Amino acid sequence: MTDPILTLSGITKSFPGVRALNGVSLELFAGQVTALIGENGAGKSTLVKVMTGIYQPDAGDIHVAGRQVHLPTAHSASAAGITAIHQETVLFDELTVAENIYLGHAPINRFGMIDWKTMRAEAQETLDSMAAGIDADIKLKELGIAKKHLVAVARALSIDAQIVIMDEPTAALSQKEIEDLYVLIELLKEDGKAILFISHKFDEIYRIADRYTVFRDGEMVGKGMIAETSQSQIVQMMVGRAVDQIFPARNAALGDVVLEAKGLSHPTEFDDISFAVRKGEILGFYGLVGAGRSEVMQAVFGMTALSSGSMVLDGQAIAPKSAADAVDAGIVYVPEERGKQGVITSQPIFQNVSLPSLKKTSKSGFLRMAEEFKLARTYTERLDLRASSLSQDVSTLSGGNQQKVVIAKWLATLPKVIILDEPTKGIDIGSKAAVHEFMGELVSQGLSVIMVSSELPEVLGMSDRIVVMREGRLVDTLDNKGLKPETLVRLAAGIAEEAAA
Amino acid sequence: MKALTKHRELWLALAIVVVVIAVTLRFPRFSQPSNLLTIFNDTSILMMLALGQMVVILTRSIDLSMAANLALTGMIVAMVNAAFPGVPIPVLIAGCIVVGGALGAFNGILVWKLNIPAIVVTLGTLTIFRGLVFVISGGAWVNAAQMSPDFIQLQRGAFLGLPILSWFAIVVAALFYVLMTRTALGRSLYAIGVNPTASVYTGINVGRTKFLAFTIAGAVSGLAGYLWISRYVIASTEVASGYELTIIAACVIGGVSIAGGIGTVGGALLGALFLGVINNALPVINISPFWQMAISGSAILLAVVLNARGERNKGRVILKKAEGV
Amino acid sequence: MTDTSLHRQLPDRLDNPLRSALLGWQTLLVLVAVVIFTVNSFASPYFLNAWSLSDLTFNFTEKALIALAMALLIISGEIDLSVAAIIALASTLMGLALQFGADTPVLVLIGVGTGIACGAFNGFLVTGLKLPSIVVTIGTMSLFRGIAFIVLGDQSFKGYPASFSWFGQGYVWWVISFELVLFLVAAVIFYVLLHRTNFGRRVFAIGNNDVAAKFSGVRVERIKFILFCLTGLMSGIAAVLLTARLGSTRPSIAQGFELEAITMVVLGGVSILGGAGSIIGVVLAALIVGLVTFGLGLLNVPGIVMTIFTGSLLIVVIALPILFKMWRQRA
Amino acid sequence: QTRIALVVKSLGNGFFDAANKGAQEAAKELGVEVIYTGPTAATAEAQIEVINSLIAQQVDAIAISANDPDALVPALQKAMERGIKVVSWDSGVAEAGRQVHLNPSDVGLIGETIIKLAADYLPDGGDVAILSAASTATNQNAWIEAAKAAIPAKFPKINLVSVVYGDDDSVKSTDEAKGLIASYPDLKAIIAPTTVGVVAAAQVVTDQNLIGKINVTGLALPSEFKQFIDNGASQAVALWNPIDLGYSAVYLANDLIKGEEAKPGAKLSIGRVGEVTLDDTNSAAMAAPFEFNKSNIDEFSKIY
Ligand SMILES: Nc1ncnc2c1ncn2[C@@H]1O[C@H](COP(=O)(O)OP(=O)(O)OP(=O)(O)O)[C@@H](O)[C@H]1O
Ligand SMILES: Nc1ncnc2c1ncn2[C@@H]1O[C@H](COP(=O)(O)OP(=O)(O)OP(=O)(O)O)[C@@H](O)[C@H]1O
Ligand SMILES: [Mg+2]
Ligand SMILES: [Mg+2]
Repeated sequence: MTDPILTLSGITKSFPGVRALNGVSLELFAGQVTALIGENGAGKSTLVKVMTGIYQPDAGDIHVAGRQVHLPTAHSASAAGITAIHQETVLFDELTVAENIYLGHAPINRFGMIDWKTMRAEAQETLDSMAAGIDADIKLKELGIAKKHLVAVARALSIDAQIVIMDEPTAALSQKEIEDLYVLIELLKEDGKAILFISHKFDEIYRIADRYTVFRDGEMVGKGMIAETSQSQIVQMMVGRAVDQIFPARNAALGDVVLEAKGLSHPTEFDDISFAVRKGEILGFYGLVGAGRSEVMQAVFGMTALSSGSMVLDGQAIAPKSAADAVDAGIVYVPEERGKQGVITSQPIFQNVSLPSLKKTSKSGFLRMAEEFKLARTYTERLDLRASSLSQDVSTLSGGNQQKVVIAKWLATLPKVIILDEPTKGIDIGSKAAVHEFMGELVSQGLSVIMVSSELPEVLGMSDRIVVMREGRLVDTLDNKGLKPETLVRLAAGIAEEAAA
Repeated sequence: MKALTKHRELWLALAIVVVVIAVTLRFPRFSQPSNLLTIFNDTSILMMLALGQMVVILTRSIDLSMAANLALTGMIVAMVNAAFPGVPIPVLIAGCIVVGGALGAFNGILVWKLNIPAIVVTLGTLTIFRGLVFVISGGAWVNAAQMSPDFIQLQRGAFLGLPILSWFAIVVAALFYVLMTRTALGRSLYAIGVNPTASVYTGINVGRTKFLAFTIAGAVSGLAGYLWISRYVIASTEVASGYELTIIAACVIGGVSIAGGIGTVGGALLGALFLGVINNALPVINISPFWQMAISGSAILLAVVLNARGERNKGRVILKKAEGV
Repeated sequence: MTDTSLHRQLPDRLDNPLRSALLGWQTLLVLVAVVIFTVNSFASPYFLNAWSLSDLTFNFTEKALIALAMALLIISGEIDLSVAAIIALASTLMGLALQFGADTPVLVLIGVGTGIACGAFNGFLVTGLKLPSIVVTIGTMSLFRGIAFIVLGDQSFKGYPASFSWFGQGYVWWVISFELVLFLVAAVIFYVLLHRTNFGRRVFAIGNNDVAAKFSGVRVERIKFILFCLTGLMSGIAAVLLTARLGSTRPSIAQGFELEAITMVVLGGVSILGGAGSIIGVVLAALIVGLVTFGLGLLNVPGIVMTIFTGSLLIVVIALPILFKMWRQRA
Repeated sequence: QTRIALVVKSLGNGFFDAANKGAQEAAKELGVEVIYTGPTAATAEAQIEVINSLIAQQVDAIAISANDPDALVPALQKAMERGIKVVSWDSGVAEAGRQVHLNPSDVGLIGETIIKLAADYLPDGGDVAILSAASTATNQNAWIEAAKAAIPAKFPKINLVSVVYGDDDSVKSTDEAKGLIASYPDLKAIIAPTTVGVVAAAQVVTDQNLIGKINVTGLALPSEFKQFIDNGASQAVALWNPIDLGYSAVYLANDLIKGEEAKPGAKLSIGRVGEVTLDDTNSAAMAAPFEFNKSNIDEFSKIY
């Protein structure tokens, strides 16, 4: 067997409050695809950032082709022959597609000036070779999310690297685009490149990967050849216990319809979305990332203006024009982008919790800190928040605990409907179970929960009914009784039943 | 609306033409080539400064100290010229660029290494630089009689029918055009304004690039220092006082987004030219000069409103029918 | 199932709030103020004199009044560069009213009303049209002062009644001027508003993260609009005081006040990026600026040289903690 | 020791530096201390801060050239209340804000002189325009009024087409001068009764190759203006002697400190310059403006 072209050993990386990577190792081989597998928050993306010079590891060595390298900057990583398609699209809206592909390594003419003509031509060539159907001359902001991902792929290809990392490259792509990507990956393999492929989709992994490495909670827990390992073995490694025990059993006692939405539409993001949620019900929203579920929820929450559609809450028509209106009406929203939209970092926990409830804790507009602390303590302790004090800055909390602060904030407003957008994204397994258990508690107390999730087990394990969305449209609403995961995946990805069968 | 955003420069140019025509209707001499060239020449310094400011604004920063830098460099060069009339003018100009660049680099270092917001840094250096003008000159003015004839005359000479001052603007504009469109540095300036995080992923050193932007703005201010002093033949503490905001106004009118990442050389030039035309037109058509300030204020507001309309985020565009690609 | 008594009791806070306040910015400012005061007392025999100290306050009260409101605005993540122009316009309109025979209460009403109206205009452009405040207020800065120039042309208004002049020249008791009393009262009001009310708490939230604040049900636009009006109001009040103190109006009045007010705010420890700051800091910074300029004035140091001190003070005071932290990290 | 503050519109101005020369000369003669001070920017607010610090220093007298006739009144009244004598000179303060005002020259005489400077070189008459300082500048406005009054009777061929304001700012003055030239093709002379404006106008005429076509004249400092007499952009300009002005202002202030009473008709000594008589607004005129042309500019440009 050949030697690995890239070897990582003993890599450790900590963030305040989290050890994201703990002495992990990884090997990549020329002409082979290695899948990196692990739950959300296992440390996969962090490792990618270490390999591409964005983060500096606290400890550990990186060897490329047998030689030790240091990667202090993103530049040094490309110089060492490593390139990556990152999980978040890190591109430039205001620049053209061609430039997005070549920024930082643009072709240069005799005078040391950027050679736009060559750049455009080569960019177009790369895009065409991927059958992307994108004009290299337009500005990136004119593309949709899927096409932006293709541009990111093209950028990685334009760097003539020996090691190509793909962090969930297919998450936002349609089936057709995914097929094209597979072809590309085959070509790269033939070229002798080493590929690191990160994905949560097992069908994909089994289709294109040669090897695998599994991470759990920042540690390397297993590796081997895909052909020699069964899916259930890998899942066992990933989760560390049997999967089907995670979700709390609950006997649903559904009441009347609390919130009913009819024909919600938006000019560019979603169209004709109708659903209803009952007292004591968990309504799941499933779809591929980018299906527009978050946009719909933000419209229900008053953050996005609707072009048409109506909503009825407890028999009364509502039309929230702002989040404040929605909160007053009794609808609250736990956003997906926790850092940006959920918590106010650099403010203490208690102030985060009391913010929407200030009217209750204050006296004729004047703050009463004692009341705020009381309110914050009541709800954070119910959620078993782990912190040193209520005055701790939320930015120093771990992701799961930040999520708890956001949920506590909303529970304190005594809402009727709580919308949870990817509630367990980036949360460790322990907290995840706690959040799930807590959701069960919420509905048993008579709340209605809408849960947006891209994780199949979570959707299937928690929901009473499931709404499936694809490309901004509602595909179907299903009762969660004996639903097969494949059914949901097909609906979400738009694969016809008979074609797959 | 879409066309407007695509061809922002075109529309601005059109606005300038409309103003010129309107003035010409009341006062035919206004649009004579000689007068138009005069306006261009009068606006040359502002154009150069606007370009320097644009580079900084592109990186999501702002330089409030440009006018003070200009005054300080101008005073230094005037005093050197008065004391040593023998020093050749090109040497003086090179000196101005170096001194101005060094002052700009000082801003840049504070922004880069200490991570102090640009507006705070330059608010501080604005007062420091201007105070230094007074300190080094002891408050005395350097007047025409103390300056050497070459010092005064250089920019007034003509080449191909254009005053040398205009040529300075043209050359600087050309250099900026090349910098912004043809060099890695220029593209990095845009990139870190559009998306600083993505820039890090792309291997751009954000802090260092900002530092260079401030240095460039400083160098331009230094050059403008010499040109200003030799144009108005007086160097005093109050030179170009308050001008920093005019420079920013020119950029804003020219479509440079204060949020960074958007702006072109052509836009900045036209923004400056627009202010120049207004300033020249008002006295000519006998509108009381007291109207001038309100008019340029309204122009700035109009420009931001129009630019913002164009920049308005289209959202993510999930629906296929709306994607439009 | 879950017994609440099993939960760990979260303490309100770990450290003593008094201790953290003592280590904060305000202590640094108090120290600076004391040093300057001491130096001044030794440097000039005329400094320690009730009337001198009273005159000193006139150097900063008007700007400091604006700085109080500006502090809230900057904490919320916005800025207003048009405050000096608002003074010019308010003063001009007061002068105009005077020509039509308005008496003192009407004059004050017009000055304050103009301020609020200008602030509301800024607020509308920023929150209603979603424009960046720095650009909007650079524009309105020219617009407001421009209107003052159009109205006033080449005249100046004068002949304000004595009852009006009292606002800028009168003393409430002994050497305590009306301007100083007004400033102290305003400082207390702004302190309570920012640090002791729901409104202030929301201002901080907006400044730290206006998206998250909006997602938390804070009416971000409305609060920012109010803050612009408040800044306009304080500029209107400053216009009344300044006009009364000068006893006349010219369109070029109050030139450069905006940068001085912002300097006080930033020197007072308010983060220009929003989200942090205190009124006590701003009051101390105003005092420091006043002490520096007056102290140097007593030594007949030209005003422009004083600005070197304030400019350096601004950078040094902000850079010091950063340098200290870097140095500690290295060690 | 007696201390007299000489407060000027703004520091760094050659004219005021010359006045300070005279003031120091008077200080030596009288055995007093003269504090030379002023703001950097020529604004009333800045001057008030200077006045406040002088009040705190308990100087004996303030001799001030004002940036604004009205805005300084309250501050100067406060000074007078604290027993400080106040004299205004060059650019005056409203009567309530000072005890004596010293005009550099007689208003009527200056108004007539600036028109005469233009008319002398326009035997056939023609269009002239005035480029003034700030629109609020008291002295300039008074001279312009006097000039207008003098034209019909004494210079019937002169046609004053426009008065514009350059605010004593080089850039604004330059723009205004250009505006005049563009608007009035037949313009024969620009009269700038301000030292900043006159330089700007002469520079514009030089730059636009209009030497010989447009004559720039007005009030100018010889040292700053010499080159424009030399190159022909201007035939002649005039000015009073700022050295004498500063000298006289200090003398007047000292007279008041000594106990002389400022009332209409009072005769006060101004040292070697002579003696002035106060009119019914307690103002006095120092001397007639002095004309500089090719024959004497060299000599005077070395002095101030
Ligand atoms: N910049 C950061 N600051 C603090 N914590 C971080 C940071 N980046 C990542 N983490 C934490 O490190 C852990 C690993 O995150 P990482 O993004 O590597 O997970 P992942 O395996 O890529 O998950 P996913 O499948 O959801 O993409 C998580 O707990 C995350 O919250
Ligand atoms: N057009 C886009 N440009 C850049 N990033 C995008 C775009 N669309 C989505 N993203 C990012 O991709 C990630 C996943 O998208 P997100 O989950 O928000 O999609 P969505 O429309 O809410 O769909 P869903 O919630 O159904 O997955 C997010 O981090 C989001 O910021
Ligand atoms: Mg990841
Ligand atoms: Mg989502």
